[in-house]
Amino acid sequence: MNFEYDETEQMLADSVHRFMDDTAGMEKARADAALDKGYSADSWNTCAEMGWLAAPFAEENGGFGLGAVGSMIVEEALGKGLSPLPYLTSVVFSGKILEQLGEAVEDLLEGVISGEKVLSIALHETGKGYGYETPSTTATLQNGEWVVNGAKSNVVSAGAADGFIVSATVDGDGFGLFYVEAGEVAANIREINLVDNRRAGHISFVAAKAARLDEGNGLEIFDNALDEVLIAAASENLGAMQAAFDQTLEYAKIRKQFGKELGKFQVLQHRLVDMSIKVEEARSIIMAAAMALKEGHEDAKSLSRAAWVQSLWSGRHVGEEAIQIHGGIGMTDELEIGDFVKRINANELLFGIPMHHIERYNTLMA
Amino acid sequence: MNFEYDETEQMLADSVHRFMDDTAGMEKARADAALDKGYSADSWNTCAEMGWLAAPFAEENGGFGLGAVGSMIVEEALGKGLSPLPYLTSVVFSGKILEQLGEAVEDLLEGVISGEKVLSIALHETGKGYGYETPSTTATLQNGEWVVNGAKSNVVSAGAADGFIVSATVDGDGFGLFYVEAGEVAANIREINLVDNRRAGHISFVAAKAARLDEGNGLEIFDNALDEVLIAAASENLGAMQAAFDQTLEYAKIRKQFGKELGKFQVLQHRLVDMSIKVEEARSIIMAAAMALKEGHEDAKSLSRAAWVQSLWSGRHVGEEAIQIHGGIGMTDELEIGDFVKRINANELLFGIPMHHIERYNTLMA
Amino acid sequence: MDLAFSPEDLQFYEHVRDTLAANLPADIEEKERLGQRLSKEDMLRWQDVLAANNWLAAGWPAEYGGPGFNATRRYLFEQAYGSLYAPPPVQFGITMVGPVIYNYANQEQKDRFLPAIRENKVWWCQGYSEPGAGSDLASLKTKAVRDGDHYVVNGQKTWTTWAHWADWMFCLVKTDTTCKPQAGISFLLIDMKTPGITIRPIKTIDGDHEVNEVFLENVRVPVENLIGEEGAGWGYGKALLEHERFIMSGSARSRRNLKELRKQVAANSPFAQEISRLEIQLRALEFLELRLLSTMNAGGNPGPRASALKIRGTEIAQAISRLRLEMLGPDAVGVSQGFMEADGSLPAGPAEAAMAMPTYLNLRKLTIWGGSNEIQRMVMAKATLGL
Amino acid sequence: MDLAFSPEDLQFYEHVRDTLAANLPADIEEKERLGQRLSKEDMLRWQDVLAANNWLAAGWPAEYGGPGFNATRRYLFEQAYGSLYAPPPVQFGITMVGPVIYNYANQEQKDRFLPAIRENKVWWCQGYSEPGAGSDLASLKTKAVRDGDHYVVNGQKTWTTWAHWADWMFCLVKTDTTCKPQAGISFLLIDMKTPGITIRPIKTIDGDHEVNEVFLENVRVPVENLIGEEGAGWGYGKALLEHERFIMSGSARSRRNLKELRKQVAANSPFAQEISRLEIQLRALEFLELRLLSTMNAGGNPGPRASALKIRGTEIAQAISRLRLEMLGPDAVGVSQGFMEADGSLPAGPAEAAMAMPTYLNLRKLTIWGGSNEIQRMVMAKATLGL
Repeated sequence: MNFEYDETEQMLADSVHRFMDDTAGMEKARADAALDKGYSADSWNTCAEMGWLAAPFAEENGGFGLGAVGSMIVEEALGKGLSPLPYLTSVVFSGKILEQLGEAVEDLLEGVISGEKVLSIALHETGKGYGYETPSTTATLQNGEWVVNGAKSNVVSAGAADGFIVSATVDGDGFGLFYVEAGEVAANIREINLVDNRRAGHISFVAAKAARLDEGNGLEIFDNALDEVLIAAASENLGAMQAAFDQTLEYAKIRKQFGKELGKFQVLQHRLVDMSIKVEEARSIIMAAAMALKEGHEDAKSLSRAAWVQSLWSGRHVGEEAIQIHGGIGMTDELEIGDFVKRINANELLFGIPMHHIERYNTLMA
Repeated sequence: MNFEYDETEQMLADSVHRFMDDTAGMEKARADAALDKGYSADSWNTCAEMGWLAAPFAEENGGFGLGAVGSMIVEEALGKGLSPLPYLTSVVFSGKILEQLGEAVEDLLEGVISGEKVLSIALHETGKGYGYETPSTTATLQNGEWVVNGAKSNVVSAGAADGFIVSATVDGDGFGLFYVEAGEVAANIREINLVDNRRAGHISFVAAKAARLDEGNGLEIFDNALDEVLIAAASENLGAMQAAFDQTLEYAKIRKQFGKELGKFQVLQHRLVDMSIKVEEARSIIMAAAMALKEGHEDAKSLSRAAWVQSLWSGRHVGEEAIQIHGGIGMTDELEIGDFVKRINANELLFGIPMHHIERYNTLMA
Repeated sequence: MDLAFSPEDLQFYEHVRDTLAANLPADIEEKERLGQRLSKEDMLRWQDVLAANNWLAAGWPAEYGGPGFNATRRYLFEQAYGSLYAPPPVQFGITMVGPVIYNYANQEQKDRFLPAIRENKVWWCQGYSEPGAGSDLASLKTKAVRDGDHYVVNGQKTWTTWAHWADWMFCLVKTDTTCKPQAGISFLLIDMKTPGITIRPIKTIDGDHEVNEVFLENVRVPVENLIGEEGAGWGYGKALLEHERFIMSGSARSRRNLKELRKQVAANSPFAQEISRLEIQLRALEFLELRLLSTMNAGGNPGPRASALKIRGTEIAQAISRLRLEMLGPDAVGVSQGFMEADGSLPAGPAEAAMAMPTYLNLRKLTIWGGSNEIQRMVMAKATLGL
Repeated sequence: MDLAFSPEDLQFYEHVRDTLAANLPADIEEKERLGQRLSKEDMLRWQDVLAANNWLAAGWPAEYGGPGFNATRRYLFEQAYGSLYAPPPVQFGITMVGPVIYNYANQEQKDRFLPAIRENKVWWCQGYSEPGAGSDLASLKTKAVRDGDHYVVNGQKTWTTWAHWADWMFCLVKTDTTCKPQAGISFLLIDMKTPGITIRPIKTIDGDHEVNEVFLENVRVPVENLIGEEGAGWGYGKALLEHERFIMSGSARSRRNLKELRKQVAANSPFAQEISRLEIQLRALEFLELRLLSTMNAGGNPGPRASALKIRGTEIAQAISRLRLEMLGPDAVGVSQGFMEADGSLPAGPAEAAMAMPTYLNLRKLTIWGGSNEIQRMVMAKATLGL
């Protein structure tokens, strides 16, 4: 039992945090969001060169073998830096699906790890909430080839992606996972802005040619990948809430009201303490979940959900308090506070509200 | 629209509060609980003589026509005085069931209003939570007479009651309400203490002779009576929480810690304000619910549940904070604080936790 | 005690609701329902409807040309109004500077300014807050120095809502820096076209531009624009803030929004539980509001207890906006509108959902402005609890 | 980073759990499971089991006869212990006065007092709190005046848990009233049989008698019972309180209690949602505890961050006791036990439920004692956040 980073983990953390400190933050994130891809290709190349994209994958798959601990470390820094880089969707979500599929998708996974290919996940459908298991999008065999029909919404970095992993209902066979090249749908992508300066797209699949990825076990593969996605996204939330808390504490020490620093008011002292506890609680359970998943503990699946839910509880509490304690200035786009809050909220909506995941947690614990 | 008491209401409130101030409170309540009946027969006689038992009933039934407003006024004072008098179960619960039944039970109702008869409600069954609608207790016709079999638990003031209104499942006919004379079960009552110095009993009904009260509409009659019971019990909670708050505020103004009064600490100021708001919210919705029920507003039923739930939210918050702000001394039997907390908690368990009533509220609002 | 309003009062409520509903332009209603932003023209168009019924300055006494509602009518007016998807009127003229003018200004000033407010002719903005003086007005720095028939004003105001659309600003300025901080403050009216005024937009986290910084550099304000006495502005300003507190619960809008949410779920949905929890809290708040109103009708003064309405009203409004987000789920994560299906149709989800997140973010302001909820608690601790 | 404990550590955990489970008397386990009160004899009997394994003074270094666990073993010991329905040992000897004695007493005092604590021979109680000095020790009033070979002690202590069962009391007393409040405090050990000691029971809201007032009237205490230096007691007392904080989360017992609740509901019950909510909070707390343990293992000092364990651990334990009440519903409203059915059998419900309410009431103390949660927050604000 050891919550301290080892040398490799520490090096990874140091390097990605340094990169974020140097090149990220609010101004950069906003500027990058306006670029063609919605993020900086240069930054992405650096991530690839530094090996950060390889961190969570097994060595036999060309990775560095850090598993969920690796993606957790990278994502915390990205959250702190408000980065719009497609790490969560391309590397963690897509990559972790591909890693379960073996040789058939070797090239794709290689592309993801090398950064040459950026993939995304086409999962959400308008009006369906978190009803992942039963997509309205369908996949059918036509002349021995799969075609996908349907509409997917809020596909992160859709405009920049080289391909999509698409969930679809297979005629008479339930949930399936499919790969669709970007070229198949290029004309049917409508790009939108997410609330947090990331870009996404709504995609219409009109008889889009597809390759089937799973062998009837798509839901299981999807759910396994989600284990790591939730921890990584929780860690992104953690990076954001830690920074929001740090900036609020700093502000409370400087800003005066009624002749004394905010931080001298007992009510705010108690509330800042509670914020700090919320951050520490989230950090602790996220670290534990990452280790549990990496080490294959039996409760990794429930811990992943628990870590995610705690990151939302903590993130919401810390974010709302950060704005409130800042007062008017916290409502403006001139500070990073609002951007942190938006990142955490966007992640919550993308990857599922507490109620949804607590229901799943219930069935895992029953 | 007028939340001020009229002359009659004010007189009722003044007289019952004065009586409580003079004769009730912690010491008296504890002494009374040790009496034979679990309450003071003298006090009950006074209640009858002063007409307080008649307050909630229609004039044509021998009452004063104040309806739920009347029982609300009386119960607030009883809550403040920690009184163990059986007003809630005999007058409000039993009386309001009887009042719906017309001439057949005229004498019984008269007995309740005059105070000559004390009734109670045999409702709870061990292990059934709030599954009121489907009693395990059964009622069957034997030679043209009804007999009741089953076990009822936590029947308030069971040892002092002259008779019981019993819920039972009628063979092939669902929920029914029955009247059983105390003599039928006298040997089968095991008295217990409730947590709040009231007494109750577990009763075994073994082929107990009974009179059927309803005509197949028992659940509706029961539910209608519950409308007023919940408001009256909420008002008892209100009396208790108001007193707990007042005493806490008083204590905060006097008690010094680290060289200054507790009430000078900003954290406690905010928390005392929040307590005061909780009390005001409960008071407001309870008054509104009582008026709505008295005046026959269409939303009286949902308002009754809402007022009850709010009284529990407010009562729990105020009670727990009252203990915490008092510190160690709040944990002792030397102050009334604990008794207020116990009264509110006992009412919650007897008449239903928030979750239960919110479910009902949902269906009422759907 | 009785809960029902008189038949006349209920008739009044229905009259207001029906009149407003009948005259509410469909495009404005739709924008309000979707939480979309209104243009200046939208707001003026709607306020013209209000003014045509003499309901713009709804809180004004008849003496100053208002409808002269009693407390009950005032309440019912707000309830009827709030039940519709009608934009709330801009407050700065009607509930902020207006009452200061009719309470403290001279006759000439009253004649000059009041009709224009009532009739939707002049857009006012507020010059209270300054950088470093948010809830704490005693530390104001903007100075006005007398120079003949004018004051020369220098300083900076901030959080000035719609300064960029405003015709006039009412302003607290220091006219005397030698005395106690509160004593040297005066209440000035400033024409926004006066040379020396610069407006810098402040973009807020919901992506909107409502508030501004206003820089005042040697702005010459005629002495006749001083309200009341020089140095007495602090008192006028405080009175104004207290005037506001009673109507700040926003319960009618919360009810409208919650009703909309309940329509979207089945009774056994876990969301229904959450809706009911909020609805019970909201009902308690509504009846607390009515109770204070009843106190006023009986000649009493609700006093600082009214702060509770602000505290709970804003908390509940925020919680509703949060619940709405959760109910919409991923559909609310994007901020661009109008995604088309392959066949060109507009799907039901996103357009409804597009403004849910900006609305949630925007409403964070509720607990900050109008006297932050922390300030409200301090007011109550002192004045209601005697701490 | 790794989450798993070493095989040796896991073996240790199992050894402790199995040994304790095998030696836990069935009657004591049953009382603990039902939340019933234990007699003095019950507690001594169980502590003899602990002492037989040298696990009573589980936190003591080997140097003073303790098991000398490292931080991990100490943690695992608590986890194994807390997973059982075994009563917690009385703390006053083993974690309060014991460490003060081995850190600050002279050799003679160590030899005299430490073995008896370790071996469950002497029952200690605490003489810290006084009326008017709860969390605020600086305002102590109990005085000790030197008279030859004795101190003569006069004053009053309160909240003294099990004073009526105790053999000895450790006591903070004022030996000098002329200096700063903190400076004149000394740490005295007092034999409870000394003449002049009167014990008055304090009945608590759960109907129990655990705490007492202790009146000291001309109590003559031999000078050799002074620990360390005269006037230095404040420092010893403070060190003692900080020593306590780390192990106060009570997470193992909360886990045990929550597990029991989950057994009683279906996965789709609304109660299951509430259980999961608490369980997720509890897991976060458990891992925070492990993280601070990991910091200690790496040579770091968790410092006042450990206050978070006390704050959250007590809040969660209280919430679990509350949820248990709601799940039991009306069955938990009575406090008398053993209701028989007509046929003489004992129904399943009430016996399980009888102590649920007293337990809920009793646990209100958790956020008050051991440094109230308000005090913990002030400690963290100062020491962790630098406010």
